[in-house]
Amino acid sequence: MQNYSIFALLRHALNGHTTWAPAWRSPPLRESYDVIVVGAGGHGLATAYYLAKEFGISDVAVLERGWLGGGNVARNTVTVRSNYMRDASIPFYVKSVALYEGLTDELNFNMMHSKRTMIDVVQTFPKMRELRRRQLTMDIYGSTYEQISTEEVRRRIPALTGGGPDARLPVIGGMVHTDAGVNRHDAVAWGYARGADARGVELHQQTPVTKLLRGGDGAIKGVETPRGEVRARRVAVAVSGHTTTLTETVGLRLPLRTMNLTAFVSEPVKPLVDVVVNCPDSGFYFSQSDKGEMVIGGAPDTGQSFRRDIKQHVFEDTVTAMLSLFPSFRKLKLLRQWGGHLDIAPDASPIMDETDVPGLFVTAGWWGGYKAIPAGGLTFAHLIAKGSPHPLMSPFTLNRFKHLDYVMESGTTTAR
Amino acid sequence: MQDRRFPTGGRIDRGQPLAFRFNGKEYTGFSGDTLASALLANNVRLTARSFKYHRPRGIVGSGPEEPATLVELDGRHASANQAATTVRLEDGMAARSVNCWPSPGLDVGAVNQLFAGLIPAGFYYKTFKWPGWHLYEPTIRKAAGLAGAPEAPPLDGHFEAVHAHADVLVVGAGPAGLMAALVAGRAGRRVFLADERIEAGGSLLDRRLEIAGRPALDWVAESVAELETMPNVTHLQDASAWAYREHNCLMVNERSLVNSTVLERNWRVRAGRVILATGAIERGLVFPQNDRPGVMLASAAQAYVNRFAVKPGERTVVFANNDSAYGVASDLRASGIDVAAIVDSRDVIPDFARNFAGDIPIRAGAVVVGVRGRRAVRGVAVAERDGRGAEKIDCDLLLHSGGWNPTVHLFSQSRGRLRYDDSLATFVPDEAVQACASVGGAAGELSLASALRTGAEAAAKATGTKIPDLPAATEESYSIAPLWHVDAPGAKGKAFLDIQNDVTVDDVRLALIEGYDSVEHVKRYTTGGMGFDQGKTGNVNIVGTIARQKGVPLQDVGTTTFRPPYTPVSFGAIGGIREESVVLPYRHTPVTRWNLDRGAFMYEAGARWRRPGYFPCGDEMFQETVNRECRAVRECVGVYDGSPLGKFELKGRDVDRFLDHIYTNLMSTLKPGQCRYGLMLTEDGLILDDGVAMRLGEHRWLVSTSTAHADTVHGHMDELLQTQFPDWNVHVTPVTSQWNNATVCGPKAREVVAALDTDIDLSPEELPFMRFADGHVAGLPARVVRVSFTGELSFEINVAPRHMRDLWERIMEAGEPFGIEPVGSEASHVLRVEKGFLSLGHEVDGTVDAHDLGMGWIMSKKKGDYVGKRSVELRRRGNAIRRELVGLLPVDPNVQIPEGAPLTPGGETRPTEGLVTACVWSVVLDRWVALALLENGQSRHGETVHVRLKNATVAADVMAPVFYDPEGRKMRS
Amino acid sequence: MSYDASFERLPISACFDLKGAESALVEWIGAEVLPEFPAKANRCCKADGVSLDHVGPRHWLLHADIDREGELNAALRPNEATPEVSIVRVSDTMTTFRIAGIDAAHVLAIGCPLDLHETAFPEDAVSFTEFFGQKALVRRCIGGFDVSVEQSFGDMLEDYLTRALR
Amino acid sequence: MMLIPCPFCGHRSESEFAYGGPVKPDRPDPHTTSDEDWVEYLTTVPNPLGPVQERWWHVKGCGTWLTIWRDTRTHDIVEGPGDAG
Repeated sequence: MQNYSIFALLRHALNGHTTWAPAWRSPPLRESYDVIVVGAGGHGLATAYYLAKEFGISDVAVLERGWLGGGNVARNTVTVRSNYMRDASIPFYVKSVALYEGLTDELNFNMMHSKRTMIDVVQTFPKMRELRRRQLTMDIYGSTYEQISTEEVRRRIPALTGGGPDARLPVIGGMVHTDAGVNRHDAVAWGYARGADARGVELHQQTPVTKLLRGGDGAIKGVETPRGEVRARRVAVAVSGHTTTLTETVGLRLPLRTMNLTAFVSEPVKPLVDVVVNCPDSGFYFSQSDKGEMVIGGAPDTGQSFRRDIKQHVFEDTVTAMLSLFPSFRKLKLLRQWGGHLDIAPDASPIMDETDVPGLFVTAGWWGGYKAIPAGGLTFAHLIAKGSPHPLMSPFTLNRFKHLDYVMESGTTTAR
Repeated sequence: MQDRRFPTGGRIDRGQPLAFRFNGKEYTGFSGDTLASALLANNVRLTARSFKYHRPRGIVGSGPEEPATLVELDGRHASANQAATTVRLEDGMAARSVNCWPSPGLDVGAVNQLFAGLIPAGFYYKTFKWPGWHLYEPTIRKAAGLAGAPEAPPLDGHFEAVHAHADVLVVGAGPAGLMAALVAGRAGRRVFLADERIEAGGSLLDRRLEIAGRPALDWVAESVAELETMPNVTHLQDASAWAYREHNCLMVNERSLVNSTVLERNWRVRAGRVILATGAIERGLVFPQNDRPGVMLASAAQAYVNRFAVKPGERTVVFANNDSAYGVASDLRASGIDVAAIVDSRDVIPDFARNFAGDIPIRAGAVVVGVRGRRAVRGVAVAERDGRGAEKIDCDLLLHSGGWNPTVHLFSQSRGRLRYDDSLATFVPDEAVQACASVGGAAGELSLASALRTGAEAAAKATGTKIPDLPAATEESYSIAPLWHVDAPGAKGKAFLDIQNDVTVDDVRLALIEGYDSVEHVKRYTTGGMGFDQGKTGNVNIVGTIARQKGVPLQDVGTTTFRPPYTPVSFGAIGGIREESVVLPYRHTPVTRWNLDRGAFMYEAGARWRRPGYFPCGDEMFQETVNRECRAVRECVGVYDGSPLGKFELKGRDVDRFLDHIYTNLMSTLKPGQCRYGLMLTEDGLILDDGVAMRLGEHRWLVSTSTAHADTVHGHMDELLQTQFPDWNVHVTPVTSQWNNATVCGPKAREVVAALDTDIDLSPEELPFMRFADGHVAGLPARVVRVSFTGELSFEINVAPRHMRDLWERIMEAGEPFGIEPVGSEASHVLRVEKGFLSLGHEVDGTVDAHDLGMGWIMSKKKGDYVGKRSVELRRRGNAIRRELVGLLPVDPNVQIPEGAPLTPGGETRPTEGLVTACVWSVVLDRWVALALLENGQSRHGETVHVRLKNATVAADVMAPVFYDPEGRKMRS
Repeated sequence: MSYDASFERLPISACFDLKGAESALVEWIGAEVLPEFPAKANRCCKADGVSLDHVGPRHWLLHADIDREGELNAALRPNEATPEVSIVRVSDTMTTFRIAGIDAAHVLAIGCPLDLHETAFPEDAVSFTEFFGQKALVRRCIGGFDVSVEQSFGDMLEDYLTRALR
Repeated sequence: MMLIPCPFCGHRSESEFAYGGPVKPDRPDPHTTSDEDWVEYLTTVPNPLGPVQERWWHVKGCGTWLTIWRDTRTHDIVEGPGDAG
């Protein structure tokens, strides 16, 4: 793998950067592999990388319908954090954050990981109670969460001039999550792709999987693509949003619905906010990218959707909530908006398991799966390699639905 | 001194001079100017610095496509980035170039140019890794970003968002759009016409064309006047359609409204049919130093000359690969600008074009291989495409035209597919998928005659009328031979594809070399097309360059996705009037005013109700206040406003079986006058709500719900009745706001209610616990209900809201001698915790069921089926360990446990075995008491468990979850 | 103020919620008490100060001045009504704002997604829709519109209208 | 913002409605159905890349619970409650 460094840049500058090696090869598609990973998004690429690196399985083909890194990894709000509520979830995300922090060195690719902390701006007492619950449970697993006063919140987020004592929902304090950060989403996809490729994994773009194939024994035997049939005894599906579309080709139904989650960015402006700002009571969050854009996320559209747009009324709710706390943003301009598909389980927690079809593995139901990419890839690779769930993901198998033992991160009966 | 302004002509008003500042210097322009035209009139050539290399830049375009000159406005017009070409000049305006310091003339950031070789596309992925990104990030952040962020909301005026409905929405008031609006308007349809420019006319404003043998602008004026007379037509200028949503809903952002306090208005237009007459945008040519100040789009120069009477240069060279530039050349020459040469990359030039050129020397088959002058164009180097016949031509203005791109943004947002058209060498709309039609330039119909024709045809089709006779228009023809970038021998130096983000042909080459070879990869790796202008002039050249490098057709490369907005729109306009207090709904009861007067601390308490948390007296601390309110209820009497509780009247033959189906316990056995506490589950066995049902009559019931879940329960009941039991005879009527109530509770409650004088017998015999009676209280028609959420003797007095404030004040009067206190949510919380009463917000968190809460008795065994029964049984057959509700007594009675604190074995750093759901100071027990969910808690009474805090553990004894009057004598008294 | 429109909060009026089959209601109440039933959805019929709004399937609202409440209550006998029909006094549940003036329609459009153009929403039209995010009953009045929202949202709506008209 | 066809009110803005979720098969008899089928009924809904049958509640309008077929790729309503027959 070609080393990336300032010296490499200097060297290549001499000949006008015309001799850089490709970040990944484009080998011919073979007829069979040990493992097929469907989907070259963040989770698929990370899974392939860890299969090769941690488990020595490099006879792997990653099949991508479009261009690699074009899944949700290309269209999310890049927030990495571990402030979850339940024992089942926290350690997994703690692990994921840790892996993210080492990723630039591990992959020799600058993720621009910026551990800039997240501040929750709290506006109701029930929310403050819930966050305190998280805080004390997170502490058991070494994830940091500190309560701060309203004054401190405003000191650290000067642009937060709304939410005063007379506001509809006054700011009553905040929580600081110092482990949180943001990074460059394309770099995550390209870094894992380059790393996997260097370890022998084959990346095949423009290779949509149209059908999963079962053998006579009922076990998985491969996939069908317009470029021909590709065989493997282990097929791992990491296609957020389209999981059921694929599994239904082998008659397998999963408890998943596909939703459209939207995000938007403002015009680029000079640095104004240097933390990730999350306002759970108002229903939005944002951070300022290194380019200067405010990267803003809000609520998902209602209803199942494979359409990557935004619902105007949902969008307006997010915007007005933001303006109520950040009134100076009224003159700030919307530059671009988009959506992404995610599939969500009845309890809004992820599903990672080998299915009833032997050899067919799924990782799905990731709500905010970007932060889960490294640990998600590592644990999925573990499942594929060992055939048994990684301890960090054992609460999230399909088994839990047999007795309706939901893992409710949302923490309420009605938020579904 | 506007020394570049022609003495006559143009669409500006020389009678209205406007003074403005740019980068600290004073200038004047005229009404009708944009900031860009005024700057050019004042011969300001160097107006900006580029994003990455900080190269000197000038004005390139004349509209929203402007890639180079972004400004920041100060003072009254304060806003962040704006393209100078879209800023309508106003008197006293102050503008600054973005992203350069101290000025575009002397810009410190320009040092980047020295390292240009080191920082190709994606360089940051390869470096800044050691020792850590955090060392470099702050500097890079400062360098990035463009304008400064607005520091305050606009002082005067406000924003507005509004709904609109139209039979036909026409976007764009150029020739095609005006013609479409006329046809649809004359047909009597409701027409909504929106155009992004300050005045109507579109490209006609920039050019010298004729309609019906007269100047085209006469026709524009007449058309606008006619539309003016039509009451069924709404015509907006300076209004951009920025989003095309599903079901023909478009967003239109209206700016600079006259004599209104509204700064900007966002129209949500729902249209029967949409006609997209958004015109076309000229793309540049890609050649070395094509970013120098004085290198300008041909169409822009034409606009400055004709529309603004501005002379963009003295001596110009025109570089083109298509015919349209010839008309520009002839206009410029007619204005006395010396056109040194037309350099056309095509070998064969159509006569149509040649006629325009007249005696202007034409170099066919030639290209511009370089530009002289760093801060202003001083000349160009020209050569044949194969590099032969090189010559230098002096000039101070280089115009270029790479062809025309239909403005397909909205069409593409509507999900319409694009098709690459070889004859036009660009992407044009293919089949429409929503009820819309593209006309004129937006459809690739680049001649005036075809614009008028297609506009009329689309409108006629939309309105089912016949196409009118069309006026004759200037003859035009258009042909082009694509030239994606100049690579003639001798062409050296940076050739820009995206001028704003400093993306060059070499950057795209590098991306492809490294394997980033899909159009999306190239965009992301080079950031091409990701600037403020979203690549309006450059994107197709990028696609062309990729196609050329990879040797595939442009159709196969495709475009990146067009996303809203078409042009940036301020968040304020999107939000409209929703701000501050009204950003979220809020609800009041007739007592809210009284609470506020009494100095109550109010907060959101579910379902948008603003409720009193507590009623501080004097300089009491919070806990003192709550204790006082609790003591009142436990020792004498208190009253609270229970109005927000959800209430529904159910009527019909099948109400009994319906209630038995939605409640876990048996309701149908109730007699009129009785009420019963009940629990509702979701079908998957989770707790949905709890409340009280009363039988008013044989077929009439009143069902009350928790405040927070009133709407949820309403939906739940309606859905079951309309979808599962359509033939059941049950009518549901929400009466939450027909019945308010004041609940008098405490040992002295009966005396207080009696003192109000009532015709209802309050004796425990006549009106025992869980009964109600209708009658009068304090002379007001009322229903008195014996329920208790505090564990004390309680009378819930229900009246119509019109009487509520009256009742409340009478209660406070009558209660005064008994020491009555108004009770807020905080005290109510304490009182219910002391009794171990369920609070959905605390004890129910999506996993517990009634058995866990020690309420197994409420899960009827008599009933074969009810919502959630099967799921609860199924879940309990699983082997998951249950977390059950228990009471906790901190071993040290004076230690408070934070609500939500985890219980771990021995308080060690281990997975939790439960959590504290509530912890309150009990005035009756004079200690802290808590409720908790604990693994197998019901069998662990008497055990000591440990709460794990960050730096401490709290030992607590486990007991049954009731601390006060376990037999419930008091509330039954 | 940028709009030629004003609003006022009207005193409460008598209102009864009627549900069930039209025939059953007529049978119970007696034709003489009620105006005739509107033939179409979201239309109303008026007769001597009483208006009957067809606001939902097998669902009507009966309106009159508040001083008629007792008399109507006596005629409708909600509590004794046959099981097939539901009659509930709901006079207090909604609070009504009268928005009048040349720009009244525009002010409505700020908060209401419904097409209120006379071709789409004629003189006798009445409908539940959305106003500033809340469920609202909209009808025409002289020179403008009457908008009724759930009573507890009254103060909020006043807040909104004040902003809309500033 | 979609335009949803309400059988009583006609086409109305999506913001007047509350989403009611995809239409499930009829509720199985809890006494006779197997655990597996019961769980499937509760947790697993059709999730097609294309038309899905779903319910909307006209909560801010006439209160009707209606059923439509909506294409999840486009939001086009391919079959309204009226056409359902």
